[in-house]
Amino acid sequence: MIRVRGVSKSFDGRRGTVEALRGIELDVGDGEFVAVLGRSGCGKSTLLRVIAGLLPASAGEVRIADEPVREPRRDVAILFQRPALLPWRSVLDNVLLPIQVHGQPRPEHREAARQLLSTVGLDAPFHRRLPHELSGGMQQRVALCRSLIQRPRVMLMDEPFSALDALTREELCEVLQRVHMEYAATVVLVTHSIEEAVLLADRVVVLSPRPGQVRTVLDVPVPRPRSLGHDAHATELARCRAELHDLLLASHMTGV
Amino acid sequence: MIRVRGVSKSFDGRRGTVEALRGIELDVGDGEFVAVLGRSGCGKSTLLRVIAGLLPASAGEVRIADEPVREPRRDVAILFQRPALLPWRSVLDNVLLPIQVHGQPRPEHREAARQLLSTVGLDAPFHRRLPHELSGGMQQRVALCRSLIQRPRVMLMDEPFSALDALTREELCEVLQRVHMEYAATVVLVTHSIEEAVLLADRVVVLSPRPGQVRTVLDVPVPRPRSLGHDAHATELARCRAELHDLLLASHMTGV
Amino acid sequence: MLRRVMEFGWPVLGLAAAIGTWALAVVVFDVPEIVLPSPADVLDAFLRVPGYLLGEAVTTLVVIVLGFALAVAAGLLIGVAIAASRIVELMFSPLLVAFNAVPKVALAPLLVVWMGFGQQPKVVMALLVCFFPVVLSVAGGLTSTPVELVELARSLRASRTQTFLRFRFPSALPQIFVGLKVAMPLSAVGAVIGEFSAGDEGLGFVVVQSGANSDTALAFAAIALLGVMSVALFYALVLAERTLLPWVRETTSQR
Amino acid sequence: MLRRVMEFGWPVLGLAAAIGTWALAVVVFDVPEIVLPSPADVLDAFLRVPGYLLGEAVTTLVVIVLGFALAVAAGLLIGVAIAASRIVELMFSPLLVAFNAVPKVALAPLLVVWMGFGQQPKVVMALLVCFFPVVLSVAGGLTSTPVELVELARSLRASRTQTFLRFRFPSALPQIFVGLKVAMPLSAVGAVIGEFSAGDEGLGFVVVQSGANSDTALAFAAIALLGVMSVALFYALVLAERTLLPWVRETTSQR
Amino acid sequence: GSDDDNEGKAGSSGGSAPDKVTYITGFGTFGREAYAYVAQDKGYFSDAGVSVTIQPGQGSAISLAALAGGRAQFAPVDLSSTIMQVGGGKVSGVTAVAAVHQTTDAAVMALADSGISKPADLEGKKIADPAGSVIGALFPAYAKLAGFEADKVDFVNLEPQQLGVNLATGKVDAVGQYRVGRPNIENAVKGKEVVVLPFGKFLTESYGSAVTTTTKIAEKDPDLVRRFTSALLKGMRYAIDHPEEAAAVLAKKHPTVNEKAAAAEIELLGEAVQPKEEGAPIGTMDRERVAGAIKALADAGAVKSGLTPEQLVSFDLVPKS
Ligand SMILES: Nc1ncnc2c1ncn2[C@@H]1O[C@H](COP(=O)(O)OP(=O)(O)OP(=O)(O)O)[C@@H](O)[C@H]1O
Ligand SMILES: Nc1ncnc2c1ncn2[C@@H]1O[C@H](COP(=O)(O)OP(=O)(O)OP(=O)(O)O)[C@@H](O)[C@H]1O
Ligand SMILES: Cc1ncc(C[n+]2csc(CCO)c2C)c(N)n1
Ligand SMILES: [Mg+2]
Ligand SMILES: [Mg+2]
Repeated sequence: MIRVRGVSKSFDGRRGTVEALRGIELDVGDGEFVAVLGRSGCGKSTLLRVIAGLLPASAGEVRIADEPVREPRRDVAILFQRPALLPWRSVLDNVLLPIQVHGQPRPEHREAARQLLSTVGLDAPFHRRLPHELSGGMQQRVALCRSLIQRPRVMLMDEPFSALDALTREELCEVLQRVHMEYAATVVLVTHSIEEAVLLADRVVVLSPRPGQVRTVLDVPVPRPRSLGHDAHATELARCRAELHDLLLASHMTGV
Repeated sequence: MIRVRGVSKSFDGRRGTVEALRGIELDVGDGEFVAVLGRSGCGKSTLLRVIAGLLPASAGEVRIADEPVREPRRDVAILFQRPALLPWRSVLDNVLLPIQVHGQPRPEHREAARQLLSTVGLDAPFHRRLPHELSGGMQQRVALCRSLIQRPRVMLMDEPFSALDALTREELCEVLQRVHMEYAATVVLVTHSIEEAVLLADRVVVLSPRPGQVRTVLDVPVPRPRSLGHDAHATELARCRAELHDLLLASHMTGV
Repeated sequence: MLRRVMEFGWPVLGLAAAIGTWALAVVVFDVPEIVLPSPADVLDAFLRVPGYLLGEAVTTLVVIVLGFALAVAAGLLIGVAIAASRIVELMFSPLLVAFNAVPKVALAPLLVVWMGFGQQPKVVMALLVCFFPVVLSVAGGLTSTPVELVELARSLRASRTQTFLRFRFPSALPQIFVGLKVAMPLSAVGAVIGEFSAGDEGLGFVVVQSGANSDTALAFAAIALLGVMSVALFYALVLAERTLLPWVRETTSQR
Repeated sequence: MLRRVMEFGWPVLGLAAAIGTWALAVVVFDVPEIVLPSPADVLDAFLRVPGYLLGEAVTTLVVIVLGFALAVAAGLLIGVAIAASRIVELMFSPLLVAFNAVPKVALAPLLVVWMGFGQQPKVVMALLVCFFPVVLSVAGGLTSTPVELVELARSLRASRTQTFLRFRFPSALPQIFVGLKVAMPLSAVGAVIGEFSAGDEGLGFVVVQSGANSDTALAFAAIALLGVMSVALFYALVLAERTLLPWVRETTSQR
Repeated sequence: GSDDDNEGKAGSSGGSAPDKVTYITGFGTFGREAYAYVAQDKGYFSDAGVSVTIQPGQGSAISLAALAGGRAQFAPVDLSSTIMQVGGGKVSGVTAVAAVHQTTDAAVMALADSGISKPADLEGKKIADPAGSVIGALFPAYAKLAGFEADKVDFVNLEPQQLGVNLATGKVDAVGQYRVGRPNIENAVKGKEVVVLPFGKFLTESYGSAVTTTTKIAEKDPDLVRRFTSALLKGMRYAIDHPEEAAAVLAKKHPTVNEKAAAAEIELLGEAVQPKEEGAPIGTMDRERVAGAIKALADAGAVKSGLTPEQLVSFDLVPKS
């Protein structure tokens, strides 16, 4: 589905160049769930944006469904690190935005939006509010709903749960797993949380920082649906977690 | 040091009123470290902003050092949920901002700023960059440095580590503990992470949502410095963690 | 309550202060009426022919409003074109700047020759005088959308029209309103300049006519009427801004 | 490389297109020279007295620049005062709007009487014509600082001055520049209007004199010179904006 | 300013420092205004001990305001205009000290092919004229004497600069113009024949413009007034005698001037400036005629009666033979 070949990316600023990514190779299969894990500033967001077609790679190529990616695609939903809500639109209208951009929202779309919002814990009184009246976590959840309403084939998500409390995060992880399985969506999830990566991903890509390079790819051989409470595969999950912890630490050591 | 008495807060929007906080009572002693834990949207940020004097309470009163709080105080540093960096200032100048607002930065201030930045993992080449050239987590770290450079007596921090990876977060938790102990600073830390609360706080205040009310205050009777790796008090910490988990869950049940 | 009262009280006070200073200056410096009439002279002049002045004011008001409306339309069109295409910007914005630096009075003969002595050349004059701020603010607003919103639009594969309608335009509105507020009084200036140069209607005509007769007081009365109308139109715009863009007041800090 | 070339190529093309259309229109509609001279006529007129025209252009340029500089100073002052105090805003902004709606040509006799025939009344005229956009954009920019930055300022207990200098003003700069860009050509208009009404110098004088002599071609030559100068000044401003505010281009989406 | 013209020419009268005065022309820098520049160029002003700054004028009202406001000391102002403004109570403190035109120079001009050849042809036609102009004010009196109905003429307001263009393009049938403006109009209509209907043919009492100053100067420094007007009128004499040279002087100072048209204007000017009474000097003014001019305007309803010639003219300062 997604094929990243030798992708490098440098930013030329007025104060010199930053090499953010170097020679990234990554294949994500159809319906696969891949987490990208790495330390702050290691190039996770940059990689996601290159895959999304928002940022041109300095070298290398990205292909989705065998087509080279130059611009964002309609079948790909992107969730940004910052919520990026339109300040003049109500919560509901923000969620409906992708529908409106592509056509006229029908009543069933509104229903779906309301449904999604209450799934993420935002009930009716909030639907008509403007983004600035929401807390940080609420805004992030609205952005999540906006990316889900498109029923995309591919989801690229940049730390979607970073502003959420442990419990809400768990709930939303569950929602995300369900969506992933129902839509058979291919997901690339950027995260800084080992927990999250292990809970959600089939494979975890660990980036080492400056320049961002693939350090390891770790398989998480645990059947779905997974949950933290669930104890059946507790040891397996714990092993993955520990391993990732060490990898991150190591990536740090060698990376800088 | 900080005394919160019967604080309530409602927001009057065009789409009706939201009751964000109701009858909050809280005392934070001199040099104490209190964490405020609660689910997304439960009123944590609002409480912090009321304590900071940024938002007037609808009812009740906040006192710091026995003076009623109406406006922010110089001896109180506030770290916002969003980094709020000045886009036209370099990283270093953003960190030096509090110094510049109050006077002329001297070489030792610059040195301190550089020191702080490298403590949080931002080394020299980044000091001269503008905020938009940084990753989300890097921006958050710059904001953290900015709040620490004042050597404040009171620190009010709104999810300072939300955009950071597990390892960086651990490192910065350590930095924060050190600062807390060195400066004998009083800290109120808003967080959505049970982990963080348990690791850092003397007491954890759990808010239940809508309206935000104090559900419980939990003591964490573990000596400092604490760390996650450390196993001496592992069971104690685990107990606290579990208890908080249940409390959050319960707060949710009754709260909505 | 008191706040409400003062919302009206302060402007009245300001007006009173201005008129007071003016009256005082006339007395203290012993200014001849032909140079600067006193407020009382101006009031007298107004009361001499109130009906006539109000009638001409209405004539001018129509021109101001029509000219402004056309300027907004033209300004949006050109502003959007400039914002949409770098080539259009490179090709035409220097011409626009140059054109805007031309004192429109110098173009009055052309307008009259083309359009005669009726309302039309005045409306066109109002349009010409005031469309540039609209162009600049539209183009400026449309080309300074926060990157994150434009990235969102791109990520949704929004068409150019969609990006414009749903992202760039709403986020440009606060800036566009600043342009409209600059343009509004300029439209009044344009209308009056148009009336200066030809025709025998409107406050502009009253101003030249009475000026040539050294009836400075009457000219001032006409100018004062013009000012009153412009203030009313300006605050109508401010009101529209507040009603249409509630989020702006709440995500920015007024004071 | 090609890009660089086209940055100059497109404007030249635009100019050529404009002049071509003009020349064609004159021929096709058989417009008499006195109504609209052809580009060739205008060039002829310029070549008749090039030294004189350039000399007068310099005179006018000085007035434009002085008037603009004063307008920026005055606009900043008044804009800051309005942004700083709701009372000042309520008291004086209606007066400002009203004053701005007064066609400054109507004030020309007054200016002459107060300030004589020298450079001063022209500079004042340029100032009067162009300060309002500066005021509005300064006041608008200063009162629309993102809340988060103002909260940061409050949390640091920044004084009013500090809040202004370090938070509000830098974040208002992009908007202020839009105001300056609107004001720049207006300053040219003001300078020329000032020269229209008194004195015997400057491009404005050339325009009236040649207009009165039915020498429309010469008037157009003077106007063209004025346009050229304004374009140069305008792009100087654009350049200043780019150099001073690099972050703006990078946090907003141009196109 | 044009102060630099005075440099190097010390005042000669009495050896004291020259009096500095500002002079405003009637309107712009047309050929008809050349005489002041000639007086300047020939050194007549400095010979008279006056240092003069010449400023192009913008019409009667602004000249009167500049005099009243002390920004100018001398200006030729249409006497009819002064009569109306002073009579209307708008202006005071000004006084005429010498005539420029002995007969009003006001006129109406039309194209020959418009079918207008005599005053009565104006009925039913459209005349363009600047708002508040002297020509418009005198028109009813002129119509009465010329024997047609002023009410049947359609006047439209048009800026002075636009008169020629609009006549040339046929937007209007006729324009209000000063008689000396004929070359200018001919220039504008490019070769077509122009018909001139001068008001002076019927309004024989009315003067044209007159050198005007403030009563304060006239009372406090009559000597200055005499020195100034005689130098100015000396310039006038010279200009009328040497139209080409005068036009060249003007064009040297103001390159925008059309030298040919200017010379032609000066030729036409001579006729209006020449006193009707045998032997009277240029600039002379007669009490009876001023009274007649006032009456003509009062009859036309342009001014209340009751104005005396002394309120308008300082006869003791008027040039006498
Ligand atoms: N400016 C505002 N106007 C209206 N309602 C507001 C405003 N700010 C906050 N609220 C409401 O107050 C409640 C509490 O918000 P607050 O930001 O304090 O939550 P929080 O606990 O910090 O959440 P999070 O963890 O998501 O940041 C929310 O329901 C929110 O919608
Ligand atoms: N627009 C830009 N200009 C210059 N440098 C940039 C830009 N965007 C990112 N960078 C640099 O690229 C590197 C990677 O940034 P990126 O945002 O991809 O990190 P990240 O892994 O997403 O970090 P975080 O977890 O903190 O969000 C950083 O060093 C950053 O400074
Ligand atoms: C082109 C041209 N412009 C102005 C005047 C002078 N002028 C000023 S007011 C007025 C009308 C009568 O008061 C006239 C004619 C002129 N003669 N020719
Ligand atoms: Mg990132
Ligand atoms: Mg919060």
